[in-house]
Amino acid sequence: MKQHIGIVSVGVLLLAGLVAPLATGAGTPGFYTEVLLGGLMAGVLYSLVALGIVLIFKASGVFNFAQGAMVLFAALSVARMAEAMPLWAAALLGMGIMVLVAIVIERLVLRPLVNQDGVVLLMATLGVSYFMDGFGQTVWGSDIYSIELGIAKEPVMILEGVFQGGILINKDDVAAALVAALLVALLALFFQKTSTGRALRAVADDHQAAQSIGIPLNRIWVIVWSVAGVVALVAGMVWGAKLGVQFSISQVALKALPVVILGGFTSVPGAIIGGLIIGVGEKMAEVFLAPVLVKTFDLAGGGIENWFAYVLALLFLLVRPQGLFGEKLIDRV
Amino acid sequence: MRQATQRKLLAAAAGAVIAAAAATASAPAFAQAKEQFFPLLPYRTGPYAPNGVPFANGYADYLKLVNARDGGINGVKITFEECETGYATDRGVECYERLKGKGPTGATVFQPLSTGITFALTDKAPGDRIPLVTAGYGRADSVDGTVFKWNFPLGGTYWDAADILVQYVGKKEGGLDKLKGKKIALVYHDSPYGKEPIPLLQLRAKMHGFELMLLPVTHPGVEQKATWLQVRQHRPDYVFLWGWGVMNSTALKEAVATGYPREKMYGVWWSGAEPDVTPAGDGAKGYNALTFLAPPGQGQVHKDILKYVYDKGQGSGKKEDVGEVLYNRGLVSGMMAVEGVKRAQFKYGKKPLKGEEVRWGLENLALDAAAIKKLGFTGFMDPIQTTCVDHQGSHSARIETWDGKKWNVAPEVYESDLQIIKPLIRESAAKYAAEKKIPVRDCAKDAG
Amino acid sequence: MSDAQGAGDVILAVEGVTLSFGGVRALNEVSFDVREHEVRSIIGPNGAGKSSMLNVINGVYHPQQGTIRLRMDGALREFHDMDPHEVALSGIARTFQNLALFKGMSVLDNIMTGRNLRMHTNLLLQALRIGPAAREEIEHREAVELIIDFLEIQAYRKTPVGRLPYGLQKRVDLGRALAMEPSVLLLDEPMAGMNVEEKQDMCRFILDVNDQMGTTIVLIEHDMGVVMDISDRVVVLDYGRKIGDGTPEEVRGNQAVIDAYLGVSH
Amino acid sequence: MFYRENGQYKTTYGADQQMLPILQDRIFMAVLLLFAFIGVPLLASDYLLLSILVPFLILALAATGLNLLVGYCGQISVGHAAFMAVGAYSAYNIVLRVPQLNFLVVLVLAGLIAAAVGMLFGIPSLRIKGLYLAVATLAAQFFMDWTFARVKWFTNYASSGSVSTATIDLFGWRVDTPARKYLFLLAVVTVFTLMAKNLVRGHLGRAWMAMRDMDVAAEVIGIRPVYAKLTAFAVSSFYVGVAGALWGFVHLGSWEPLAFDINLSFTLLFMIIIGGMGSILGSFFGALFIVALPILLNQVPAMLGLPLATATKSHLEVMIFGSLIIFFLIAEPNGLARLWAIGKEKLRLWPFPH
Repeated sequence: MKQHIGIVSVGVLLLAGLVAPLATGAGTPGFYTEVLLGGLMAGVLYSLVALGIVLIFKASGVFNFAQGAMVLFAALSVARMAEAMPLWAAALLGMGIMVLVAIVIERLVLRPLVNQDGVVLLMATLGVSYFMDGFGQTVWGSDIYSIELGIAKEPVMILEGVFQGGILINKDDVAAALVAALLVALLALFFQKTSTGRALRAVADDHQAAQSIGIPLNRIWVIVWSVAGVVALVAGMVWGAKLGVQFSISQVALKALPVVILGGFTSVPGAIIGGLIIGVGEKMAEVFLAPVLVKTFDLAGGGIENWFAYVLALLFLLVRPQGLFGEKLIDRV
Repeated sequence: MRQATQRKLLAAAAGAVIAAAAATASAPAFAQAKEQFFPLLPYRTGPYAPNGVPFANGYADYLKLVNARDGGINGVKITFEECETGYATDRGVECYERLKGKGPTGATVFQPLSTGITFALTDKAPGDRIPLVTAGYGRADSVDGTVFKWNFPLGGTYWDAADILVQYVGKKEGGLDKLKGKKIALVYHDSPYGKEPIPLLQLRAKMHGFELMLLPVTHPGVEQKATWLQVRQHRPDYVFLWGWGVMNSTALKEAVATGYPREKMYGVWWSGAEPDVTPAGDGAKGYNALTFLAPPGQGQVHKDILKYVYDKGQGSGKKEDVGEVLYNRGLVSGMMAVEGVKRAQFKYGKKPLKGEEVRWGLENLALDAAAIKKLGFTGFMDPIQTTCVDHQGSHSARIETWDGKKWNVAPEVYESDLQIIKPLIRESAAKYAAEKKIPVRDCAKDAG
Repeated sequence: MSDAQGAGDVILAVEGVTLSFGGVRALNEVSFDVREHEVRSIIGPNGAGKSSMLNVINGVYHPQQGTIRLRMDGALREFHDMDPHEVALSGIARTFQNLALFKGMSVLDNIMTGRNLRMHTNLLLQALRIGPAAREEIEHREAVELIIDFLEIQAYRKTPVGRLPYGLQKRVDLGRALAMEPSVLLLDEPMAGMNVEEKQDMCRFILDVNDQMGTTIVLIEHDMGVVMDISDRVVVLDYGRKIGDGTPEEVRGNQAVIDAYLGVSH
Repeated sequence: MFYRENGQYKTTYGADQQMLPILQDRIFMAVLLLFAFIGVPLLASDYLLLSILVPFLILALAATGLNLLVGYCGQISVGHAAFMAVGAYSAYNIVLRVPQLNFLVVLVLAGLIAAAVGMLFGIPSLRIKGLYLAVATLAAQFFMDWTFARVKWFTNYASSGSVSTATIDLFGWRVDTPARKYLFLLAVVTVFTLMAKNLVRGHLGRAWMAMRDMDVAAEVIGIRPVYAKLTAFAVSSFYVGVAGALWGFVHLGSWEPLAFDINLSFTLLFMIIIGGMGSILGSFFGALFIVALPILLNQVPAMLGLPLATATKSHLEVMIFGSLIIFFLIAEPNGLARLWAIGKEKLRLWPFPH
């Protein structure tokens, strides 16, 4: 019961935060909608990174700190290879590279550390992340590279009749959202319809059961890390097309941690929804709440979106440690 | 068994590391060679690498040119060493400590290309008696040579930049008084660099009655959605961009995405190079930026560099990048350091000089149009003349506009209003002197 | 046998305890008492709820219904939703079925942790290790050395517990609990996985503790021979219910107990 | 042959509880300290003092602090640079506002403030652990970074957001030359290391390790988790806060919030992984390793006549860090400190290993 009160109060707070700007007239409905959309778009990118993390966590219990580095590595590979070949070929080749990365990580990192504590594995992936950042930049260079998806960057004005001032929509944002949706649908298909996918689900549910039906755990890890690598590739391409492929991509991915905490470590829908909540939450907070804070406390500028996600996740943790969609954790003696 | 071997290997490795650390500790004594040592603090990695690399290449190429073409500075050969800072202050300090004692006479002059590192080194340079050249960045108040004896913000500070931008948009509006009621947003890198222009802009805002919106962007600057939503919400009349590295191109992309006209965006001179606009593609068309010295393009000095350095396979970067905005700025920075040494050689003799001797040279720099022409820099910089009181030497800048392919520099030269800036500098420098308990130099007595 | 001391007053009373996880009832209205100085055993087939019972007494689990009373300062007091460390403070110690030693620490340090609840010097004094802190450390070291001598593990003092053989680890576990100088000692299968000689040693230690220190003992054990040998009274649990309670002889004759064990034992 | 403990009998528990029970170890430590206090300042160059030893000592102190929390108490933190920042800014503000205060007092006060903030962010550890705790410490990291960048009072309304400090003056002894900086730090670090060593040997240290190894069992034998975890957070943040104040005042001289960003947190974590979790000595090894590696990478290839490009070097550096982390986690989870112990063990048996 206590749990529910916590959840409800968090929900009410979030909703109140959502409605407050409208109610207080801090922005016009049109502008409000734009902020909402902006948040959703940022959220899509978080979701994509978090998705990779959840896939790996579900199958191997490893929190992959290196997902951000994988996004950067994949994006760098595609961007640099696309200079010499068509984009689709580069993307395909990129997928091959990510599978290779998965195999190497499984052989050199996961296999020797099997059955280790979660925190040890976390730190190992931190090592992987550093290695990949350095390796990627050594191989591919450290400039800003661009990935051209061939979508116009100029925004379009829509719904001018409905809202005063209309709403600006970016085609590449819409494309990003579509790609993300498509990816999730493909993953769902993969998990529901293919035998490998079903095997993966079995592992997620019960490691021993999976082993007893004869699926080698090593292979499963390779597959899962490959899938996560492909997800990273898609995230990297979407992100890279929007903001350019550059070292900093790897750092923004830190935000995926609060996202999976919010959504639950083992829930794919949780990763998506968690990402969207964080994305919307931090943009709303930055645009509507930060100016108020700045005025009240005479701060040197806003920027609360830097910590908003983490603090939100922290507060959420205190009322519901398993996340929105995660499984309840029981400590056994 | 295998594990035991592994452990042994590890132990050996650990031992080697410690031994080597001890070895590097006792730096070998250098023979008194006829060499002038230049420390370089570039950043070729990290989020700021795209901007750090061309600058570092230009700087290094100029030093190579002087050796290859002139056989050094009046016969004193230049040696140099790079130490990667990654734009991080603590790494910068470590690099400074590492390089300051190298060469027969120690480091000649430091140019960290980072305002954060400049702040840290400003405290250290006086103790080590090594000058700092911060051409176009660093502390604005360090123009005042009576307090900042060792700092040389040659050619321009952020207060000049901000002042010129306000003058420029005032002129566009038909007079500074027309700025009343207007809104100007400062989108800035949230670091000492980005914050530096704020006091001047606040002063100007009060003078002319325009509203100043402050929109900080957190390092490294890839997250700007919320910033630009605020721009869209408040629709400022102008946006001043004080970005660096990836922040600049991101800002332009976000401006495109939120439909803010690029024609109303004005960048500082660190937000107006090729890596800043090319990632934004066509979206960057119409965007303006300041350029204080060294516009893009090639002149006599570039021909020499291609001939003496690149054709011999000694170039630091790619041949086609010679002449980029930041490359040229590195070139000019290198040149001014070398000219500082040359000037000092007049006084102290044609031999390797100590940092404090070079400091005198930098304080008595006089590069007129003829001198600039002789160096092959005609069209790339304005004349510059430093004194004990004025460590800057030049207060002018131009406006350049990106046409989608290249930067076009408008011919008008703007001068910052010293009436406004000087009192600010004096006040700020005095505060610094009081905080650090530094005695103020009397320029009439203390020429050296 | 410890009849010599005679059974004292009730020191621990479990009354109507019910514990469930989700829909599963691990314990169902279990009641029994423990008298001072006796050896009280809890037996039952696997999954009967024995360890859950100890966890409830320990405060690791909080039962949905029922109370637990413990004699403190001469009177039985109910303790309600106590946390494990509070239970420990009131004089109940425990060993674990699956070794729960601190594997990163030496034998000595493991046993020293048992003294922690009696050590009170503040942080600063400890950091400086002067005066009271140093004295306290030595005082408790002396007490721990007695236990080490008693358990005959002098040779392993400074050995990390992880490197000891299983039987010795069990002794360290006992030593850690003894260091708390408890009035009631809960032993969760102290002889599981031991060979005959080791079991004999362990039996001797348990009886010596009971005899010499007067500690009341609550024992979970699978080896019926041992249980029947050393217990004063036995509680039998099956599927979370109490199905028998009495002296070893009484329990042995109880039909419900025999039925419960038929499937499991011979 | 000479490293033997034969014939060294302990007749009292006090003697047996010494920090270094073996005579040769005590002699070694005494010689080392003597050399560190007298030899090094006489022999070392300014560069060695300022660029290696000064940051090494401060980071070793910070790593020790982090090790108390992560290595001894088993609570992960990926945001410890935030507490360094708290220490640094506290010290700055205390010096600014109460200039007559002795710097040693300032140091302790700064540490105490950091400890209080550390405890605040440690509260979630009572309910959550592992990954979940990582997010709490990340929140600390980003929130504190933001606070110091935004709340103008902390930087005394400096328009640039950068603060700078005057030279430390201890009873008229100015800590300005490299040798003095080194000596001052060495003294502070020696004292704090001794105290840390005492703490982990005392009952509080055992409580921390018990929480780390088996938290339920620890509670059952009477250790209060609230007390154990929060003291670990407090002591750890205290150490790190003191280190932060020293980093700002002695090493940097002037700094901005970026000096204490998340990368520093990761660096501290790497130090204790490589050096050895749950080992004070390991913190020192780890700090030395991480301070020395980039410098070696810079100089060794050049000595061997293989000059590397600046970019390659720094990419190589992160690659080596990354691989070493993985290597140590796999091959020697107890880090360099364990290798040291094995080496000593071998020496004890030498030359007759059987």
